[in-house]
This record gives sequence, structure tokens and C-alpha cells, in this order.
Amino acid sequence: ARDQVQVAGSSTVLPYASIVAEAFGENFDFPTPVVESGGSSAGLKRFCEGLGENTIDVANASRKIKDKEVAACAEAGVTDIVEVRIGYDGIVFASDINGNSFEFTQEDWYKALAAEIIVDGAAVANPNTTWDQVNPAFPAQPIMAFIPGTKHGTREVFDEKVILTGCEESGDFAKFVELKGGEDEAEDACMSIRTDGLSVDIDGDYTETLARIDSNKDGLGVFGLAFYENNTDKLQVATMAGVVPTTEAIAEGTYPVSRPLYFYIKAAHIGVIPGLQEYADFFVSDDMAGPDGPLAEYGLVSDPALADTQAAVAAGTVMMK
Amino acid sequence: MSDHPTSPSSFPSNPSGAAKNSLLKLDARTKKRNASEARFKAYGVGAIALGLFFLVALLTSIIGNGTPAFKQTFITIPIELTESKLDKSGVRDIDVMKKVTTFGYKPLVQSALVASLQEHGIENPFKKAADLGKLLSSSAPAQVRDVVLANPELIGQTIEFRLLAGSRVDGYFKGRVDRDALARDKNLDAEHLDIADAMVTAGLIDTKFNADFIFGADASESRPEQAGIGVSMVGSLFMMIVVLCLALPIGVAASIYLEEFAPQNKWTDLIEVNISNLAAVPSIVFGILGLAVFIQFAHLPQSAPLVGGLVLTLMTLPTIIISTRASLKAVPPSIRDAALGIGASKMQSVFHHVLPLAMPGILTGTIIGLAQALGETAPLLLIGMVGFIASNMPDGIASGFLDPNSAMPAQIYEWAKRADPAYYERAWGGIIILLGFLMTMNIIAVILRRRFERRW
Amino acid sequence: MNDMRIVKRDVDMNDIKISAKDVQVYYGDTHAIKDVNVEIKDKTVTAFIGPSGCGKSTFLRCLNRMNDTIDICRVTGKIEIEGEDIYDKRVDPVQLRAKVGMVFQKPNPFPKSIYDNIAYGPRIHGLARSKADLDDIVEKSLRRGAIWNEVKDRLHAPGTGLSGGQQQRLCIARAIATEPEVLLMDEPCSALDPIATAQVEELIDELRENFSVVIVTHSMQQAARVSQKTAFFHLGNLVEYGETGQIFTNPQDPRTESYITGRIG
Amino acid sequence: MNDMRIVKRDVDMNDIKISAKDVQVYYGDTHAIKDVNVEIKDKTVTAFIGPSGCGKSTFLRCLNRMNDTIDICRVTGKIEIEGEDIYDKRVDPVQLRAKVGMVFQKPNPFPKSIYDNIAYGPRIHGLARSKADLDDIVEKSLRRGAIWNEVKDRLHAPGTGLSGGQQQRLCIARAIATEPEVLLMDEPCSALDPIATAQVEELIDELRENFSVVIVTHSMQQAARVSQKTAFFHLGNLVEYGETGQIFTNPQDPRTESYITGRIG
Amino acid sequence: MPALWLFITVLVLGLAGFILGRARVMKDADGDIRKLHSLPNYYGSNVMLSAIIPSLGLLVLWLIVQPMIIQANVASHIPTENYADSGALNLLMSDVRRVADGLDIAVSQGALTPHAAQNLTGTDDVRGILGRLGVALGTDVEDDILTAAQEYRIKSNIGGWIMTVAVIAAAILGFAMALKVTNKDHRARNSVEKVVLALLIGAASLAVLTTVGIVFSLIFNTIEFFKLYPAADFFFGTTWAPSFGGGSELGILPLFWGTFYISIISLLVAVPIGLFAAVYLSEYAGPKTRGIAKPLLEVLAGIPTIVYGLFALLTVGPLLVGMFGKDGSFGVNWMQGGSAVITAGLVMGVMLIPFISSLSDDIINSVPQSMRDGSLGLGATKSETIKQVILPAALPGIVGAILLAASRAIGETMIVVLGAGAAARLSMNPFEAMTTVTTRIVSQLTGDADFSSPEALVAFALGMTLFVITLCLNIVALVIVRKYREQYD
Ligand SMILES: Nc1ncnc2c1ncn2[C@@H]1O[C@H](COP(=O)(O)OP(=O)(O)OP(=O)(O)O)[C@@H](O)[C@H]1O
Ligand SMILES: Nc1ncnc2c1ncn2[C@@H]1O[C@H](COP(=O)(O)OP(=O)(O)OP(=O)(O)O)[C@@H](O)[C@H]1O
Ligand SMILES: [Mg+2]
Ligand SMILES: [Mg+2]
Ligand SMILES: O=P([O-])([O-])[O-]
Repeated sequence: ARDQVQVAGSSTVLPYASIVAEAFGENFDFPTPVVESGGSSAGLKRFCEGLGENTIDVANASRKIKDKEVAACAEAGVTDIVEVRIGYDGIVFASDINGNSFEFTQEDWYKALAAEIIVDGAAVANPNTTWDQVNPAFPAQPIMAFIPGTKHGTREVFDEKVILTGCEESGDFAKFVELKGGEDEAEDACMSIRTDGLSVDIDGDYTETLARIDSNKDGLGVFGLAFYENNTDKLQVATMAGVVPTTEAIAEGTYPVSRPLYFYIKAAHIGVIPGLQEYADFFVSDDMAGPDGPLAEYGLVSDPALADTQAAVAAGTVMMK
Repeated sequence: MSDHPTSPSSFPSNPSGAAKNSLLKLDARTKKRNASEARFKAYGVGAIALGLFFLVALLTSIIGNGTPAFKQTFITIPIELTESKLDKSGVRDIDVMKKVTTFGYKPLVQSALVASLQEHGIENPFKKAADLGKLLSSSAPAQVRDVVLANPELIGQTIEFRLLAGSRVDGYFKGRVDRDALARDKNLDAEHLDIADAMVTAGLIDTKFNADFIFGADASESRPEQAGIGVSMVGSLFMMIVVLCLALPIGVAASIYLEEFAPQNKWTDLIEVNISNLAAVPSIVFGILGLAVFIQFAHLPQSAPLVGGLVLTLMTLPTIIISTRASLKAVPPSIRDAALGIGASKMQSVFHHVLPLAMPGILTGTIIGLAQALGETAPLLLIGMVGFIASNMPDGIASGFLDPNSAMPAQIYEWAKRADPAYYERAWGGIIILLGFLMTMNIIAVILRRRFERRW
Repeated sequence: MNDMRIVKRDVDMNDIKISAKDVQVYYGDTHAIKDVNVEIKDKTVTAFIGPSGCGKSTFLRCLNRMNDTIDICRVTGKIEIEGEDIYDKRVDPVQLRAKVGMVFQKPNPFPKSIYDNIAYGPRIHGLARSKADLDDIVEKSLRRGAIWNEVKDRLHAPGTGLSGGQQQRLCIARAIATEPEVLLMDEPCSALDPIATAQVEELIDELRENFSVVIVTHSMQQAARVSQKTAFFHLGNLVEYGETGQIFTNPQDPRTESYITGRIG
Repeated sequence: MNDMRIVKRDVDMNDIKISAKDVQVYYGDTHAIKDVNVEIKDKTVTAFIGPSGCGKSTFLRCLNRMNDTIDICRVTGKIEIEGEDIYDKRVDPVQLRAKVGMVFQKPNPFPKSIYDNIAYGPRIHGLARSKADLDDIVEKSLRRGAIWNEVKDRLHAPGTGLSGGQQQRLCIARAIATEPEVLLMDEPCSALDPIATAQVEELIDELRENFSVVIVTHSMQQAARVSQKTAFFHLGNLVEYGETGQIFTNPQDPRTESYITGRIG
Repeated sequence: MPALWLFITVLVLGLAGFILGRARVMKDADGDIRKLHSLPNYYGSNVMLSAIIPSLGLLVLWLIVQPMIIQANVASHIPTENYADSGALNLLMSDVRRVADGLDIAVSQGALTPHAAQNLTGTDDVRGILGRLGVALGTDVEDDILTAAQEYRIKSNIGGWIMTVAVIAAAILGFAMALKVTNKDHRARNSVEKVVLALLIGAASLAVLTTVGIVFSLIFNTIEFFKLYPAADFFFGTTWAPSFGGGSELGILPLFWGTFYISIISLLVAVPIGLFAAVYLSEYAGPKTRGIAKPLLEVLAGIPTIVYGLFALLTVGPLLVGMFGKDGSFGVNWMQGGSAVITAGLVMGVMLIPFISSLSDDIINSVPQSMRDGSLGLGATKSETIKQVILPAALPGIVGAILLAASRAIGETMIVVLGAGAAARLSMNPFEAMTTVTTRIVSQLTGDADFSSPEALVAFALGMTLFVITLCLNIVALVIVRKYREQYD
């Protein structure tokens, strides 16, 4: 019989899960859990294959599970799911350490990366090619943005919390509603990113973004906070809406671009797979996920409502259907 | 001819100028052909030189980036194992002592470091022991705890421990980290480096060859200094055993059937096309197949090298089959005739004569197929072999095949993604080991291949 | 199998060993053998003669189903050995070829040592009880193939490193090492000097005492010397078949006569 | 190249074309050719005779440096063609082989069509100015090789699908298609019937008018018929070399005599 | 008896059969192997195979069929009103099996006596008992499930015994029958060869089975995808723009074009270099050079693709931009960023060199020397010989090698992601970023989209389409090889 906890899913959650798993293995008699990476979606898919030893116990996700997925899970017999929010992932904008510094607003990013913007009341293909055209306060550095590819959940956050917000703030959104004839259409118009090569989708990981900035010093990249904090020797971070991204700022909610991270447990496996409950408890314990714990130290933005989560995990509260 | 006036058949050269075409002088056409010959040969040399040049370029960058991974910085300090902290009950009951987690050991280790600095008269600007403790790897408490739990009698004594230094400190001694870079790094300050320098002078810090990198297990994101590739190397080894034991015989058997026995008809054409087509199937699709067939249908364990090996076998088969068939085809029919004419059965003619002659090609296919299998990550993603799988070394054959493990390329791929730059050098170091592994694997095949090579 | 063979031996001295009826061979669309009917006697040497390209090799290869290995080759008609149809489904071509050995027109030694070339057949047929036995067979075969003296010091050198004529004799030795009942020899002496030729002819004569031999040759003298029966092929037809003496002295068909006297090629 | 050759032709009818001095050939440690000295005349047919394995092919292959292709083969001594050392560094074996053509002992047609087999040489040497020219050369060569009638309807069928004797004639045709000055023929008639043999001999005779031909044969009759000079090899030695008539009627060396009379092999 | 032990027993029987069969026939022939139809080992093998093959076949078949039969049988114990459809029944049955397996474990570990296990009722805490033993149960066990599970256990137990008996009987029967016919005239070789042939066929079928497996593992999700996304838009769409909010455009054309373009460029690099290297190695180089250079080149195939990817990203890309980019050394300003089709193509080409060079070298090396002699003897230069005689003769093998390299190029991800970028684009310009089908399969499969959304399912449709397209290409290649193949002798 399988005696280790089997975890799969998000590569964003992986570092945190691996820190927990390692400490769990060191401090408990249970074997070190296996934490696979492969993406939130792939993890949830395997999570929802069914119950049993040949399926995983825990799925990590950098987004909330979707209703359709819950339904698919239920269809395969995975009816009782415990949802655990472990904290937040800050998303930051950084450039080469030796380059110019930036203080962005969402509007700047929208103006720089949208496929179309409103100029003189008409939607035109984005004419901006240097940052000073976007915002005169910026240097005349060519626009070159490395943003997460469409496979990454981060992209969704970026689209909605940066580009769409920027679109709304600039007032272009209202104009688009007028022009395109509907809010949905306007949203689509706002969030479509230019494809002329000034914005580059990164399908790989943050290391790839970093490498691209390394080989193109004009580049600006989108990173996770934890990643940035480990690479402060190469990157300088930009402020967003006047706030410097730090764990504190994100926890307080003043820094606007972040997303919650989760993991999901099969309730049916609790008490069956040895160590599963203990692993979940340990993960959300103050020792690990608390504001001074190793996860926060590594870059996780601790959840202010951690105590509630701890209680829910201990009680094995399952999601409402 | 005029070059050889002493030649016995020498004649006065023809006055009309119709020069005889001397062998020693190339005629125009031969010159042209020779030039094209020389060009052709030069292309060959050029091709090989180019190939080798790329190899050297790649190897240089691999080795240049990867060698630091083989060295590691250690901090040696005495730690007092206070009973009041580690075993309040005082009865040395392991189960009770286990209640003290690494979080309990951490302050102990950190204060020991402070004490050690004081003892050596090294100035310590940090008020909190925890701040100074950033010099140490976060693995230190676990390291101490393991020793204590294994030898409870040590409690109460002061023991000298050789602990891993944190990755930034290690990076400092390898030239990766400097004081400027630390200005905005919350993990370490420039003062730490001053202390580290002083500690080197005091003999508390040294940088040594790090065998744990070659033999150890993976570590979490927060402790690159502890990570090793050994366990995943064993994972790869077991997978390669599966691949070799299955793909080679099955591939050769399938090729023999298709090339030597199968009737030539639409069906075999279909199979032939199918096999070449399998080679073009993206490897991740084999992962989908493996997950469905081996884990969900056959209920084999997840993350197991056995399953990984099976998936890679399916992936390697086409390579071996294609190369085997090509070399079987290249054996001249007269050899088959000779054997059949003596009364050998078709089977005997194939196994006794054709197969040995096709062996070089088969081995080449094996070399290439195994190289591919050894370096493949994508299909492993779907069967649970990529991620953080820090198991211990398998403790037997069965456990080697069935217990969760990763593989070298998956490990390298994971490392390459990790945020701490210290993992960067480890990824390259891992590649060095992977290549070493590959070449060791190849050597046997290459030697065998040379023995089988002959012309006829 | 062996002893059966021996039992069968003394049934009839001039028994019919092989009979071919209405044999047609096609290479793709080319009709290479047309309607050949022939009866080959046991313990007899039969010579096939005829101009180059007339189908001698093709027909010879039919007799032990070596044509099976040529994809485009199609054989119809009936060929019987000792009354058994060799193209019958139940017949194992392997057993057939063990019984009907062959020396090919182009020498084709295995890329192995000379010793292994000879020993291969006896090994797979289990003709040797021991290593010494095998050594014996190898030596005997090489001697009978008239090549022993030349190769005795280099038994473990590759067979492909021999001269053309040596290779040919090696192939003869290889074929007789398995002691077939019928031996088909496709121009076995083409690359041999007169002495070696004489030795091989002697071998053929000796084989005839127990087995039957079919030999393709371009040398009328040789055919006359070694064979009792001669078949003359021309353009895929078996033009004439009969006692060697008669064929050479008193041919029935004008084509045979022209060929023998050197008028058609 | 062609016309130049014709100019040279009439220099001397009995010029020495090839002279070999102290030629030794080793295959690894085997000493295959020992101290051979021979002078081959231009516009003459020279026959090499000798028992199988005596080194005829080996020596023949020295004359156009085909031995270069055998790794373990080592040649010492001096071989001159028209006074030029062919083993000289400056000599291009390619040019040499264009001048000294060769028909190998084992027919080795290319796995190409019959047409391409023949056209291959003329193409690489640029002997044809046009497609029609090439067709011409092919037809002429096949006719001279006495195989035109058999293959004229299947010029685009593969050369490997021919009978043994046809392949041999194809190789002869292939060799003469490039019009070499010297033609080395290693048992060119071994697989041929008497008529085809006669045709090839006729070809040789015709070639002699302009070129020199060296032929290896096991048939004394053939040697006597076609050659003016004969060299007898034995165990790697050139035992005797002289006028054909003299060698066959009045051999100086007892070994020659034994061989001719059929006593040593 | 557990299957493993049964398996071992059969193997031991087989081994005994080998020894006995051999001994028997030797005795029959009075120790004179010349009297045998086949070599003695064939007789031994024949007995061994007769003992092993049918019985193991039976074992495997039994292991597959028995649960099916028992399941059908046991399912009748579950009232029809408890489940809605066959899917739900399946779910229930898997529960039954899990409970039954759990009870087995409980009994074998001594947590329950066999008797107690059969007498548990729904009121007992079955889930708790089994949970403590590490058996995962989704819900509390209901009465009829438990009954069914107990029934299941009884039947499998009985079935297991019958299986043991049947398999051993089959082995002994095969053993005995084979031994009985073992005499000196028995055609043992033919029998053994038949079995070997069957094994060879089996191995070949495995390749076919793999194909079937791949098609099956892709087809259902592909169909699912086409239910959500119009096929015409997928096959003829010229935009690839997946997005999380829905409204994705998932046209395959730009991906297919990218795949094609990058593969072509990589082959343009690898084929000439590989072929020239192969020719040089086999025709010009001495054994020493060859012995060193060939394995060295093969190392290129073993370097992990991530290294090539980084090489493309960090070295080749910037280098090319330095040449073709703005202010580049050629001053042409063709290239904007380092990520481009040409970057990935070049680097991938390097990786593919050994695929072509090594395999072709082996094939060229096995062209008979007489072919070379024939050509050289006509005064051809080595290169003429190679180009016109040897390469055509080696064509099938070379085409095989090229196909293998092309396949690898089509299937590669890492180099493309890092070297060519992730942007799907339909453009002729090799200096632009593009992407391939395979990388999109990987990224959509490992991405964050809802796994039942078209954005995730498209991976399967892409896989399926790629499969069909490469199949067509392979058919073309086969036809070409057939046409130009030159069979030497
Ligand atoms: N490739 C080789 N490697 C080693 N020995 C060889 C090789 N080729 C020929 N020999 C040996 O060299 C000697 C001379 O061989 P060669 O082929 O010249 O004989 P030959 O006179 O042509 O005989 P034949 O009439 O049988 O063709 C023979 O003893 C032969 O075994
Ligand atoms: N593999 C083949 N494919 C096509 N045609 C073939 C093949 N083998 C032989 N032939 C043709 O069949 C006819 C008979 O060939 P066969 O080899 O039987 O002649 P042969 O009598 O042995 O001649 P030779 O004395 O030249 O060896 C010839 O016209 C030949 O071209
Ligand atoms: Mg013939
Ligand atoms: Mg010879
Ligand atoms: O792997 P992710 O799901 O976090 O992108």
C-alpha cells in the first residue's frame, strides 16, 4: 500500500509545498510526501480522476478550483474536497538591475501592451514603442515586456488586475464599450495584448524571463515576488500604483497585483493515506505558513486569515457543492 | 613523361605539341574532379569539425557553469546539546525526544554560532541570533536533530558539527555573490560576509569537495546547498535498466519480424509507417498513454521508476526499430542465401548471420535511443516523476523500481526553474553528471559496436 | 533423419530422385523458365548446359526452393523429390535444403573464419558429436573441396580474405560438409585452375556413388567428363535431355547441335 | 582525352607499357606476391596463368592500385606505366584507373539500371557530349561486351537482376565504355558459355589493336588463343614469362611445365 | 497461490522441462546427436516452451477475465435502484472491489479473522477498520456494498484456486505432451521456431498496440474538444490565442506552420552536416578518427535539451541578433529579438547531427566493398563513388535516419520554447518568433486553464492532428524509398 502522501499541481505552489514536505519529512515519522509539479490544471485533472491509491491525495493550485472541475471531480467519485488557501503570491514587475527604474501604474502597462488603445476617440493599433510615449515621465527606453504565456495562471491575473484595470483607469474602457458595443467586448478589447513582438509571452518559468532580461537589457519582466527576492542582485523591482511590492504590502492589500494560492485535499483519503491529515495541518501551521515561518521567509505572503484556515483543515471542512 | 628522362620508354617529346597525358601531371578534367573531391572531403572534415566544435562549445559552457556545484562551503562550530531544550523529561525516550522539532533545534544552533564567534573574538553586529543564523543553511537544525536522535547519549555534551553554510555564503566564496548584490537582499547582509571572512581566518569556514551533491537527495527551494542528484541518478539508472531490458529485445524482435519474416503487403506497410510515425509522437503524449495504461488501468504505483521506464521504453522503441530495420536491410542478400543454401532455417540465418552483421546499427540505435530516454522529462511529468521527490536512496531492487523517485533530467529541469541562483550552478553540475552517466552507458555499446564492425 | 537417408539409399540404383513437371518461372513479368519437364536420376551426375542467361541457375535454384528468397520470383508446376512435391505447403524448405545442398554461382563465404564457414552447417544440423568430431568434419570437407593445403594454416582467418578460386572451393567444401543427398553446383569450377578443377571433378565422381549431383557448367568437356546425363537449356526451354554421350555425339535438336559445335551462344 | 590517346598510339608498336620491378605484396603478414619483375608490352595481350590462390588477382590489382582499397594490403617495389611510377606520391590513382581499366573476378554490377551501369564511367569522365552520344556509347559497349541482344529490351532494369554470365559481360562492357589504355581482366570468361567466350575473345583481340590487355585465365586454351605473352605465377612468384607460344610449347621452368601439363595445381 | 508464485512455479517447471526434454531425446538417440532431427537444445526448449507458454497465457487471461466475470456476477447483488446508469454501477463496483481488497488485507494482516471479515455488517465501522490499514474508502460502507464485497471475496477466492489448479495443470499437460512427442524424429526446431516467430510477431504487434493506445488516449478528449470548439475553426483558423476568459482562438495553422518551418531549418542544418560527417567517417577517416569522432558526436544527442534551449536563448539568439538585428554586423535589421525560428532551427539542427551521422555511417559502412571497387576501378574518385553508388545503395537507411531526425525535430519542446518563443505566428520570415504544435501540446496540458475547457482539451486535438499529419508524411517517405531503393547483392 502506498504510504507517502502524493501531491501534484501548480508549479507556483511547488516551492512552498516542497519546503513543507521537506520539513514534514524531517520532523514526522511519515515518509516525505511526493510533490509533483506539472501545472494547476494537470494537477487538478489527476486529482479528479477518482479515489484510490493510484490517484493523488492533494492538488496544489495557483487558482481556485473551477465549478466545472468540481463537477468533473464529483462525477469520478471525488465528492468531498477540502479547500485550503495557504496565502498569496505577489506578482511584481522588474527590470535589469543596471537599467532605468520605473514607477508604474496599471495604466502604463495597459498603454504599453494593449493591442489597441484609444487615440483621439478612435481605437487604433498601439502606436507606442518606447516607454516615454506611454508616460512622459519615463525614459525613452524601448518597450520590451516579458509577460507570462497563456498557459500560466499568472497571465490571467496580469490581464485582469493590470491591463484591464489600466484600461478602466485610463477611461479607454468606457470608450471601448461605446465602440465595440458591450462590456464583454470591451473587456476583450482591453485585454488583448499586442502581437508585434514588443510583448513576449514566456511559456517557461521565471528563470526564463530572467534569462531573457539578461540577454535583452531593455526588457521588463513579470515575476513572482519570491523569485524576485531571490534575485535582487540581477533585478530591480518597479512600484505599482506607488506601492513597493513586499509581503507586508500585499498582506495589507495595498499592493494591487497578487493572487491566492490553494491546495485541495481529498477528504476520502484523510485518515486513510497515512500522514495526509498531519501534512495538511503542518502546512498551515504557524510554524510553516505563519508570517515568520519559512514560507513567508521564502516569499509567500502569509494569509491574514490563517487561523480560520487552520481550524477548517483540522475539522476537515469540505467545500460546498 | 618529360619528368622522367631516364625512363626506359622515354621518347623525344612530340614536336607537334600533342603532349602525352602523363600520370604525374593531372589533366584538366582530373584536376577539376580532384578539386571537387577535395571539396567533398573538406565538407566532411568541416562537418565533423563543426559538430565537434558545437560539442566543445556546449561542453565548455556546461563544465564552466557546473563545476562550482561540486564544491560546498561548510561551517564548523561546537554546539552544546542542552538537555533542558532537547529532552526535558531526561529519560532519553526517542518518542518523546522526537516531539522537539527542528524549530526547537534552530535557536540552539543559532546561539551556538553566536557563542563560537565570541570565542574566536569575531565581531558580531547582530543583536538577534536568528539574524546571524542566516549564515547557516536551514538544514542545520535537521542535521543536528538527526544526530541527536540517533545518539541520545550525546545530550548534555558539546559536540563539534560541520554544518552547511547558507547558499548566499557559499555563493560568496564561489564568487557568485558580492557585497553590492546583497544591498537589497533580505536574506543576507554585507555584514554577514565580513563575519564569514573572519570565520575563514579563524578556520571555522572551509570550502571542500561536496560528495553529497553526487550522492545526495533533492532539497527544497530554500536550501540549494543541500541538494544532490544521487537519488535521482539511481532513479534514472533503474529506468534505464527497464528501457534496456525491454526496448532493445522488443525493438530488435519487432524489426526482425518486419524486415525478415513479414510478408510484403499492405498490412506490413501500415505497421512500418506506423512505427516511423511513433517516432514523431511528442514524448509527452507517451506520458498521457503511460498514465492511462500503467497507472490508471494497470494500477502500477505513481512516481515509480518502473512506470517511467515503461513509458520511456515505448518512446525508445521506434528509434531502435527504425535503426535496426535500416541495418538489417543493409545486409547483402547473398549472406542470407549462403546460410539458407546450407539448410539453415530462416530463423537461423537471421540470428546467426544477419543479426551480427546488423549489430553496429542496432547498437547505434540503442545509443541514440537511450540517450534520448535518459534526457527526457516531458513524459515523466504526467506519471509523477517531476517535482520535489526527495526520497532516500532505494533500499533494494524492488524499492528501486517501485518507490517514488525522480530522474536526472527531471531533477535538472526542476533545479533550472528554481528561484535561488544557487540552483543554477547545481542544474549545470547535474548536467555534467548526466553526461558522465550517459558516456559510461555508451562506452559499452561503443566498444561492442567496434567489435561487430566489418566490411564484406 | 540420417539413418533414414542411409536406409533409403539402396532401394534402386537408378531411381528417379527429382522430377520436374511443367515448371514455369517468372521474374516479375519475365518468363525465365518455360515448361520444363525433367527427371533427374539418383546416384547420377546431371549436367545443365546452355548459353549464358538461358535459365540454368534459375532452374537449379528451383530444386531447393532458393528462389523463395527472391521476392519477384514466381514458380509454378510441380517439382518432386522422391515423389514428394517440394512446393507442398507441408514441406519445410529448411529440411529440403539440408537434403538438397547448393553451391552458388558467385562464391559467397560468410564474413567469418574459414573454420566457422565449414563448421556452420554441421553445427546446425548436429552432425558432430564433439569438438574433435567437428574438427574432423572441417578437415575432411576442406580436403574434399581441394583447399585444405592452402588454408590449413589459416583456419581462423576470415573466409572473405581468400582468392576467388579459394572462395569457390570453400563454398564447395561448405556445401558438402552437411552431406546433402543432392548437391546442386552452379558452375563450381569457373574460377578454378585445371588441377583444382580435376580435384573437384573427382569429388563429384566420388559423391555420385551415394548421392546425386546436378552441375551447371559452360565447359562441354567438363560436362562430358563428369556427367552421365546432360540437359541443354536454351532461352528458358529445356531443349534436350538425355545420356551425356548421346547429347554430345548425336544431339536430336538442331539447337543443341549448334550449341555444342559452337554456333549459337 | 580520347583523341590525345589516339595520337600517342602510333609511337611504338612494341613499347613497354607497364614494368614491374621487385614487387612484393603483403596481406598483413602473408606474403602474397614475391619479387615479381615483369614488363608488359603495349598493344599486346598478356595472359596471367597459375593455380588458384597464386597471386594473379593480387598482382593484377597492383597495376591500377586497386589494392589501395584493402586496408591490410601493402605493396613495395616499383610499378611503372610508360615509365611513370604509379606509386609515386604525385600520381592520382583516379587518373591511373581511368587509364588502366579493370574487370573484377566476381562480377559486381552497381545496384542501378543496366544503362546506368554502363553510362556511369563515361559520365564521370565526361566522354559523352550529349544524351544521344551517351546512348551511343552504351549501345556500343554493350554490343562489344556481347550482351546487347540480351538486354536491349531491359536497359532500365537493374543490373543485379541479370544472370551470372550476363553480369560478367555487363562488367566487361562497363569497363570498356571508358576506353582505358590498359584493360585488366580477371577471369572475364569464367561464367560464359563458349560462344560468349568467343565473342569476348574477339573483343580482346580487337582491343589489342590500340590498347594493351592483361587477362587472368585458368583456361590454357584461352591463354593460347588470345595472348601474345604469358606469365606463369606460382605461390606468389612469377615463375616464367615469355612469348605465349614458347611458354606453352617449350617452358623453361619445370613448374610451368607441370602446370601446363596438369600436374601441379 | 498468488500469481507471482504461480509464475515462478511455471518457470521452474519449464526449466525442468528443458533438462528433461534434452535428456530424453539424447537417450532416444543413444547420445548421438547426429541421429536427431534437430539440435538437442531445440528439444529441451520445445518442452520448456510447451510447459510455459500455454500456462502463462492462461494465467494472464485468467487474471484479466476472472474479475470481469465475478464482477458481472456480483453486480447482480446490488439493487438496481441504487444506481442510475452503468457509469454509476462501475463506480459502485470499484467501491466493492476496494472493500473486498481491503478485507483481504485486513485478513492477511490479522486485523480480522477470515470469519469476522465475512460476517461484518454495515453497522460495523468497516471504513474505520480498513482506513487504519491504509485502504482508502470514499464513503462509509453500505450494507449491500459490503455484501457484494464479501460475495466478491468468496468468488475470487474460489476462482483463485481454480486458477492455480488450471495453470499448473496446463503447464504439466504441456510439459507431458511435449515430452511424449520428444523423440529423435520430432521436428523440434520447427516447433520452437514457430514459437519464436510468434514472439517476434508479438513484439511487432506491441508497436501497433502502442499506436492504438496513443489513439485511444487522445481520441476521447479530442472528441470532447470538438464538441466545445468548431472543427473548422480549429483546422483552418489562422490565429492561435488561447485565453482564460473564454473566447479563445485556437487555429492550428500557425502552429503547424511553425512546426514545419523550424523542422525544415533544423534538417537543413542537420542533414548536410550529418551526412557529410557520416560519409567522412565511413569512407575517409581512419579507424582511430572514426572510433573517437563518432561516439563524440553521439554525445550531442545526449545533452539534455534544456542545455540546447539555454544555448539558443543565451548564446545563439544574441549572436544572430548581433548579425541580423538592428545595428547588426550585416546592418540588415531583419531580426528584432533573439527568439526566432532560425535560432531554434539552428540549435535543434546541432542536436540532430548524430541522428543522421551515426546511423548513416553504419549503413554506408555495410555497403559491400565490391561496390566501391567497381566504381573506383572505373576511375571514379571517392566522392563520385560515394555520391553515385554508395549513397543510393544506402538510401533506405539514410532516409530512415533523416525521418528519425525529423521526428525528433517535430517532437522537441525545450529548444523551441527557449529558442523560438511562444508566439504563434504565420509568417515567412525566419527571423521572427514562432512556435510549434508540440510545445503547445505541452503548455496547454501543463497550463492553468480549467482542465475541461477547450483551452486544455485542445492539447489532445493537437496531438491527434499531428499524429495524422506525420502519418501522411511517413507514407510519402515510404513510397519514395520504395521507388528509389537500389538493392545491392
Ligand atoms: N583480402 C585478403 N586478405 C588476406 N589474404 C588475401 C586477400 N586476398 C587474397 N589473399 C591471399 O593472397 C593469395 C593470393 O590471392 P589472389 O586473389 O591474388 O589469388 P589468385 O591467383 O587470383 O587466385 P584465384 O585464381 O583463385 O582467383 C591467396 O593465398 C589469398 O588467400
Ligand atoms: N533476380 C532476377 N530478376 C530478374 N531477372 C532475372 C533475375 N535473375 C535472373 N534473371 C533473368 O532470368 C534469365 C535466366 O537467368 P539465369 O540466372 O537462370 O541464367 P543462367 O542460365 O544461370 O545464366 P549464366 O550462365 O549467365 O549464369 C536471364 O535472362 C536473367 O536476366
Ligand atoms: Mg547462372
Ligand atoms: Mg583471383
Ligand atoms: O504551475 P502554475 O499552475 O502555478 O502555473
